[in-house]
Amino acid sequence: MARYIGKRLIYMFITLALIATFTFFLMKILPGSPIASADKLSPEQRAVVEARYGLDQPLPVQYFDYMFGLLKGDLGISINQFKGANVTDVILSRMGPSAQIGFQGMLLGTVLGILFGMVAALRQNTWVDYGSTIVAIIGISIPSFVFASMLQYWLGLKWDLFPVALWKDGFMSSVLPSIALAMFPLATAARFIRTEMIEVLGSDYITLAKAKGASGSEIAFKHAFRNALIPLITVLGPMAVSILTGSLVVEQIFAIPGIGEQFVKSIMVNDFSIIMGTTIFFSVFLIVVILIVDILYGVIDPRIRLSGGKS
Amino acid sequence: MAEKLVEIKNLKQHFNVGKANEVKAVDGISFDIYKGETLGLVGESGCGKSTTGRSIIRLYDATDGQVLYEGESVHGKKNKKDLKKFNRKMQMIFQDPYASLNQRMKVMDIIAEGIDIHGLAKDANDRKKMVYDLLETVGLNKEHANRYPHEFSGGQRQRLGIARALAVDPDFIIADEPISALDVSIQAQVVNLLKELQEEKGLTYLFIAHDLSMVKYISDRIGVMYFGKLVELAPADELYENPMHPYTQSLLSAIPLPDPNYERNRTRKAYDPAVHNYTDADDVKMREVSPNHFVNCSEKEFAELQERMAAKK
Amino acid sequence: MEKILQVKDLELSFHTFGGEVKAIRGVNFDLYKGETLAIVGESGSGKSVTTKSIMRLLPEATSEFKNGEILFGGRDLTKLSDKEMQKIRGKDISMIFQDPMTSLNPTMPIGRQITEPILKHQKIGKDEAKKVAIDLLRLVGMPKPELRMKQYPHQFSGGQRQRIVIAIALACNPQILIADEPTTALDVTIQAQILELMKDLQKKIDTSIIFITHDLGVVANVADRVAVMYGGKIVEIGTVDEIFYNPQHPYTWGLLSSMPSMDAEDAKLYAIPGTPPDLLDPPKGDAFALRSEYAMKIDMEQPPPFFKVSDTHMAATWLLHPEAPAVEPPEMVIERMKKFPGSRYYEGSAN
Amino acid sequence: MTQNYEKLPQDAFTRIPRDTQEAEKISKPSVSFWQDAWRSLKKNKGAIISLILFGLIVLMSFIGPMISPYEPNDQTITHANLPPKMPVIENLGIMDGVGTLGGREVDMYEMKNVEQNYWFGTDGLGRDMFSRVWKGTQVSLFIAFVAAAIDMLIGVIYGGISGYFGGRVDDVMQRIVEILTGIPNLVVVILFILIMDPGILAIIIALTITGWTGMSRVVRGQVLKYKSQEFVLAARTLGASDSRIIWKHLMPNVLGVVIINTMFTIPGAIFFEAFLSFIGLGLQAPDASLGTLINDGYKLIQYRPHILLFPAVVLSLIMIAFNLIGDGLRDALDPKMKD
Amino acid sequence: ACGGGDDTDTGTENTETEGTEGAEGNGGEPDSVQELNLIEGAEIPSMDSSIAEDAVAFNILNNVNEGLFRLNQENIAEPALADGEPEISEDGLTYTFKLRDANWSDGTPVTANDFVYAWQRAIDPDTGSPYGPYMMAGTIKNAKEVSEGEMEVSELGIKAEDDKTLVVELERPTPYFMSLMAFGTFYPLNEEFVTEQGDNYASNSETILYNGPFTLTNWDGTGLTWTMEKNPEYWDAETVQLETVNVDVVKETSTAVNLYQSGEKDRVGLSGEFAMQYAEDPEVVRELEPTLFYLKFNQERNGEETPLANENIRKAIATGFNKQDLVDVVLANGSLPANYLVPTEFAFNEAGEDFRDINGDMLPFNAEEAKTYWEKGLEEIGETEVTLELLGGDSELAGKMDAYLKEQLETNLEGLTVNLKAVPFGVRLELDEAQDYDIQNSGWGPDYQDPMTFIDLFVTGASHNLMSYSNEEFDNLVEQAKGELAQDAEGRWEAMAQAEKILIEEDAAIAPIYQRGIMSLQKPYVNNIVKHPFGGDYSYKWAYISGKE
Ligand SMILES: Nc1ncnc2c1ncn2[C@@H]1O[C@H](COP(=O)(O)OP(=O)(O)OP(=O)(O)O)[C@@H](O)[C@H]1O
Ligand SMILES: Nc1ncnc2c1ncn2[C@@H]1O[C@H](COP(=O)(O)OP(=O)(O)OP(=O)(O)O)[C@@H](O)[C@H]1O
Ligand SMILES: [Mg+2]
Ligand SMILES: [Mg+2]
Repeated sequence: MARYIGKRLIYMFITLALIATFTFFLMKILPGSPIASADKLSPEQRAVVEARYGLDQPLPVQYFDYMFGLLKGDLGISINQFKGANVTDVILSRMGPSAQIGFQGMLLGTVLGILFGMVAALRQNTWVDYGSTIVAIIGISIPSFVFASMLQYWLGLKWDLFPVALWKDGFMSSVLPSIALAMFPLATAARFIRTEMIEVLGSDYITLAKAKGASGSEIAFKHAFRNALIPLITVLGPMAVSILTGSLVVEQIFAIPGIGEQFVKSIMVNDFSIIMGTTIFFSVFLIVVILIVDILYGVIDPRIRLSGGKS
Repeated sequence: MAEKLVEIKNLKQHFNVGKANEVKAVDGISFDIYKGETLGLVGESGCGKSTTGRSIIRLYDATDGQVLYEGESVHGKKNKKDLKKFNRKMQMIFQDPYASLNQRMKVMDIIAEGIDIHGLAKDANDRKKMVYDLLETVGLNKEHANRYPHEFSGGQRQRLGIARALAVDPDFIIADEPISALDVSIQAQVVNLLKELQEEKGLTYLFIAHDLSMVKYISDRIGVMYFGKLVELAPADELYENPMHPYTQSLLSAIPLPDPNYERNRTRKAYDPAVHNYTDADDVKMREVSPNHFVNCSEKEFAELQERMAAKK
Repeated sequence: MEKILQVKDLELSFHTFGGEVKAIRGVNFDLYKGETLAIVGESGSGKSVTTKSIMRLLPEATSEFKNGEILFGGRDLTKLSDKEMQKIRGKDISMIFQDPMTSLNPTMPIGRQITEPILKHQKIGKDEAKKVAIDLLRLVGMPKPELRMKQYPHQFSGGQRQRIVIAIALACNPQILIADEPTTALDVTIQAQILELMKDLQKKIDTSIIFITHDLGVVANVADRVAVMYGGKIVEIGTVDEIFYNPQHPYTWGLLSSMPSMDAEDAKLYAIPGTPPDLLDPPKGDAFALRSEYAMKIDMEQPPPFFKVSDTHMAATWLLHPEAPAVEPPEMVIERMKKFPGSRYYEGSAN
Repeated sequence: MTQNYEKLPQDAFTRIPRDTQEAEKISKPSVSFWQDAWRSLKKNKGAIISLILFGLIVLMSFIGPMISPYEPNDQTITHANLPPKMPVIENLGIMDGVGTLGGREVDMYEMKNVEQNYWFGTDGLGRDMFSRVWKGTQVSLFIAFVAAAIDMLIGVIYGGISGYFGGRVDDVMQRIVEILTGIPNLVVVILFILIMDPGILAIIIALTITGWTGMSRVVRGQVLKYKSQEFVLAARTLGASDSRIIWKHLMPNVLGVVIINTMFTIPGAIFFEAFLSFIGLGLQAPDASLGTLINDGYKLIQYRPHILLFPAVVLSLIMIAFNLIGDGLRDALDPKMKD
Repeated sequence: ACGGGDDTDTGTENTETEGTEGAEGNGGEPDSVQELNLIEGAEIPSMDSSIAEDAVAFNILNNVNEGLFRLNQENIAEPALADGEPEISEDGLTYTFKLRDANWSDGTPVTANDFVYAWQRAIDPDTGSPYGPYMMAGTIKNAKEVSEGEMEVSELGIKAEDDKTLVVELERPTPYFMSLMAFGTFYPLNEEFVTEQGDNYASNSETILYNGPFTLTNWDGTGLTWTMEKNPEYWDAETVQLETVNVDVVKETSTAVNLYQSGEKDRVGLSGEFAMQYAEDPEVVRELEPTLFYLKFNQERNGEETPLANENIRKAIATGFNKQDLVDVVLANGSLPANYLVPTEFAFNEAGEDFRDINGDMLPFNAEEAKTYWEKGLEEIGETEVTLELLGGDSELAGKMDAYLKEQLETNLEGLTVNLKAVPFGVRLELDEAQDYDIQNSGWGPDYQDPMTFIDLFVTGASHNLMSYSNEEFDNLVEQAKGELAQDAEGRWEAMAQAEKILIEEDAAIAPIYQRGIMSLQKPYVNNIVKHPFGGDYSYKWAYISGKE
């Protein structure tokens, strides 16, 4: 186990290095200057400012500087989104709210989604099934910004159940954004679980469980559920990351100081170091999540042995 | 004795070599297959029968050892033409009649595949005719050519597999448990067909199965495998009458026969590899105990077996 | 002998996209206490459906009881509620499936899988149930059962898994044990072990067993009585000797002749030609007629009733009608009949 | 059972010869795998309704802009922000041209002296929403289809090669995919849109650039599964070349999941385009897509809900349709669902 | 203040706005709770006055710090830290300021050296300040040379004669110099504090010293929220009535509006659709900004003349779209159709007359005339059809506006095809610089309170010209206004008006579209928020709450 994780960590570093390289050069072909008032400055003035951030160096030098800094855990400093701020600090300061609503959203979404999916599978081809399918599909059919706006307007403004926006009232502030974020995992989980449950419910060991006299709910929860979970786990990992990055819409609408909306802003204003830093942060997150997912596989399904490694 | 068609020399097939999960599926077996005979290969599940068959026909690259077909080595680097030559002479029938037919292809195309690959048909009409003939040969009719595999019953599907193998007019057919997945009542159809074809075309078979009664019925000689090794090889009747290796004896004793009276009295013999008490010094190999009857044994066992043989006589 | 289960005029259909599959078209049989009834017949003849309908394990959405009743302990199982059925399953009637690889839950330790029916049906605690499970494992010949309780199915070999399935089925000492091709996936040596095991256990707890298989060798080994199914019906039923040594139905003849016997010489095997009937549109008369070389005109028109051969032996074929012409069974069958007192060809009586 | 033999006609017991041909007959009509799939798909009500619905939407996306008297990009600035008004339906009290202005309900058509009817109303520039919605549908579907097609192409080829050749090739190719998935695709997409000239092409390429990895995984999995199946081995023993095996044997079998996967990538692409509109990287004005229309509309949700309503409904219908068709296909193409 | 150059969406830049009308409020008695809740459209990138280059930062700087001068409620620069008007030398090149007694928020006095330090820091190339060189070069003596590293910072034209006397030397006479002193870049910095903090300076609200009406609190450097609290150390603290100003960054206008309606916020800027929606609302306040949007006509692309090199083609386009409809329907936010370069209500002479009044409207919309120009132009260039690319911002409003322009131009000018190209700001800059566009929808906000901030954009070779426009007469007029006429207010005024006329009416070098207006919702109990045409957008110094309770 430890060896396996060690091996995975080495892979992770290689992957990260490649991602960092890729993003770095992508950044360099990105048009525009990171200096906000670039249009006002004469070329000489601009050169002076760029030199200040090391942007006048030849590309290879910049690259190795960056990678070397990365090794030391230094993500550089922000050029214009938060002038001079340490990128690591920026990301850390924005992490909390994103993580909170992301986690709550995922939790709510997956739990409800699993329930929906199970009910649908157990009542296959009945109105319950169709109903939950439709709900699930509608969940992914309405763009999140529309959905979030509607939540804000009705639950926030009209019914005054939760704060309209802003990150001020602790948990209460996180409710609406979490609900908005939950829709996607809900729909995904519901659909995955449904398909998988139907498959699992048709398998021999379920028939055997029935033959033992197990009741419907025992079959669903004790026998089928765990086996139906594996494919879901696979998508859950990347989904967690997409929730985090994807929450930019929700963060923007609910004016939450999260990493997603900060990231988009940094792209819009060409803040190289922040874009790079956030990308690397997301990648680390993704890779770690995938690692966790792989470990979870083994936990959920004893047949999948870690040392065997699965692709 | 007839001439040798296939010679298998110290064939080894290991999987995942060098890894923790290395499997020595076939671990050094040697035997010959004579022209026109049926050699049966039996043994418990997972003992390496299929792997042997697949290595012979080059579906796997052998880890070690040689397979000679009419004196020519099958393995090793080959140009396309040579490969095709072997492909025409050697064919295989697979265990699972469902999985061995491509669900998305029509029977016509499945059977004609070999014809297409080797360019055996002059034109489309010729191709069609060849397929119809093949269908008839295996007891189906030409209407079936336009159908898809899932429309056939298991026995019919297996016959399609046979027709496909016959399409390239092979001399040697490896039948890997061609009847295990079939119903008893259908098994006979297939076995009869195989026998008929052998008589008609002078085919040579390597017939893999674990159903000993069927193997005995169809084979001239039978090899018994245990854990990647051949443990006994003898003419079919001889093997049944005089099983010498304890594993063969155990295997034979385990076969239930459709005869209640016999069954009531049958006693089973268990096999424990420990009975051999082999030591590193023992030179365990195939030895010819009586004419054409080979047993995997040590020098000491060999002596005992010969004594027993003599006593019997 | 006490009848523990009676299946009467059972008819059952599946509703599929293709139409109504008449999988069972009138099945009658009784099961006696302590006996082993083997059901043989080719693939798709309705063996599994028959037994699954006893357990009510068929998909409710697509299957439908058309007619008949299944009496167990005076109750008609076809009419019970799900709750009541759950109490019977695993306790009074339990089942072993064909494939040991797939009939165990891969993500549950086998210990829990065995204790599940015990906890469900018997009023005992977890620890005690564990003890029972360990005993069961020991009973089915599993070495070191205590250690293996926590292991998962993939850590066992095929034969061991099938033993575990048997242990589950036996957990509550059922009155009826249904074994649906319990050894088909195993090789002969392991098959032999399992069969011996089942017989031993039957002696110990006096269960009635319904044993499904294609393999006549296995039937000869385990069965007291045999039912032969074809096309959704039982076509012949009798004691094991009657079926093996005095078969009456041409399908049974076909089955028996297509088995090569160990000592038969290289004659051509008898093969039943053709394919089984399409149950979407079953033939009007005798379902086997198309494939039978003994077919008569009536076979095309009217399904044959059961004709009594002896008190324990019945067969559904027009050949047994007094007016039917006498036919010569295949040679191999004649060979068998020669051994059976009371059969036409019995040689013992001749001398 | 009583042994009570009824009297049967004399000739009832005449022997009839066995007809082996007849015995081998297959009574089912000959249907190809796809016909069979189609048959079971036809039984799936949801999928069929969806298919029809989707057909209608495609149809409307082409004829919609034509049957409307207005061009999608024509502005009649004096007719800006009119609510929907459709003859006949207006009598039901909906789509009757009444909108709120400063909190009062007024007939906007009367107020602005508009004679014509705008079935779906107009937007802020006085453009006809009806033709814009359908034009936008066309554009969205186009983007989605092209993205899905490219996706399919790359994904299938990549996954196919990786799975088929296996070993080191597979190892390397899978690591590449891993890295690609390691980069959050939002980053890649946004960067590509920024680098390229904006427009449909940029969006399609951006959608494709990482989109295919999912498909390639699915295809690889399938190829891995099928390549050791006996029918492939059979072809190999017949001397079939790699390309023959790939094209004749593997691809047709993989196609099912490819189609199913596409059914889900198409709505995904439409959605992503909508999302790009939200962050301002969507389509170039004045072209509209469902995404840009929804994005324009959601801000006016309290004021001119119709601007959001129609494109959102069409989008939802497309999403629902594709999902249900995808589900239906999955069932129909699943061999386990067969008899 | 800084460029309205990027895009036209008010969502991010100047969310809150306020006109002089709004400042009047209901004029009742102030409430006991003086708390104002506001919304900002973007984060604070930096609170370091030397580094700042964006609207948000300058707006806050204007409220928490103070320079020599400050724009008053009438938007006239009046002495702030300066103790009265400075002494100006005969040649208009040397200003001597006396400082009043004022303290930093930590109690230390503000000295002349604080100015010297701040200015030197802003121009020092090591600081990397974009705005320092931009504001000082060409104005403060030696600024350009210092910024390019050719001279020592000490040679910059600023000296502290003593703690309370500051002498500034200029490069050339600058009539609007006083208003510059209200700009953030020229604010003082406490040297001791700044050096002590080092890199940490201004990284959050604790690491800054304040000398303005308010102090900043609760700002963590990257967050979306901050507070301004009344600064007791402020020299004019008694004027300040507000105790607290709570600010949150909300980027979505719909969210902002919802927050306003829920009562959490007192003021919210309305962009496009929302402006339309609330046009009739009694709580709406409108005002005009001195930000102008116009079409830039590129006369030479990739070394080749474009059709836009033809004057008639340019005129045709300039007169070929209906600006009134545009502002009424498309923008609907109180913007004005612009037929001029220098915005209205921006620059006034000593008599208080608007610069705008001199030239009035030039080249207004006229479809007929446009058609005539167009035909003439086509004939001159010998084409019947012309395809032009219109480069615009990627914001929604920009997209909508460009779509409108396309439709208008294509309808009114037969044979014209306009292709829209919407790109993000960064890309647009690059294309602009490479002169790789035909027409560009562009905007400009003033950097100081003088028509020149608009006019000198278009002299030959100016860094903002980038469209190959060149007119000697125009260049000469600008030169005169900056040089010989610098101290002749009237003559200078005339020259600039003349230049504007040449640029717009004679040459149609650019086509003005509109002058941005801003609409906001503001609760009736909010009074006296002052909107400025440049520098910080707002002053809360005079604002108060009345009638909320
Ligand atoms: N490709 C492979 N990689 C790794 N191990 C393999 C592979 N193919 C076969 N084996 C292993 O080799 C051994 C022999 O397998 P093989 O299929 O030859 O057995 P068999 O005798 O044909 O059994 P059966 O009767 O079940 O078909 C088994 O343990 C099997 O798990
Ligand atoms: N769930 C189902 N839906 C539709 N048809 C079914 C279903 N289950 C079984 N059938 C059909 O019922 C018939 C009898 O099937 P059954 O499984 O009982 O056969 P069997 O005798 O057990 O065969 P085998 O030996 O292959 O197990 C077959 O034609 C089968 O296709
Ligand atoms: Mg095998
Ligand atoms: Mg069965």
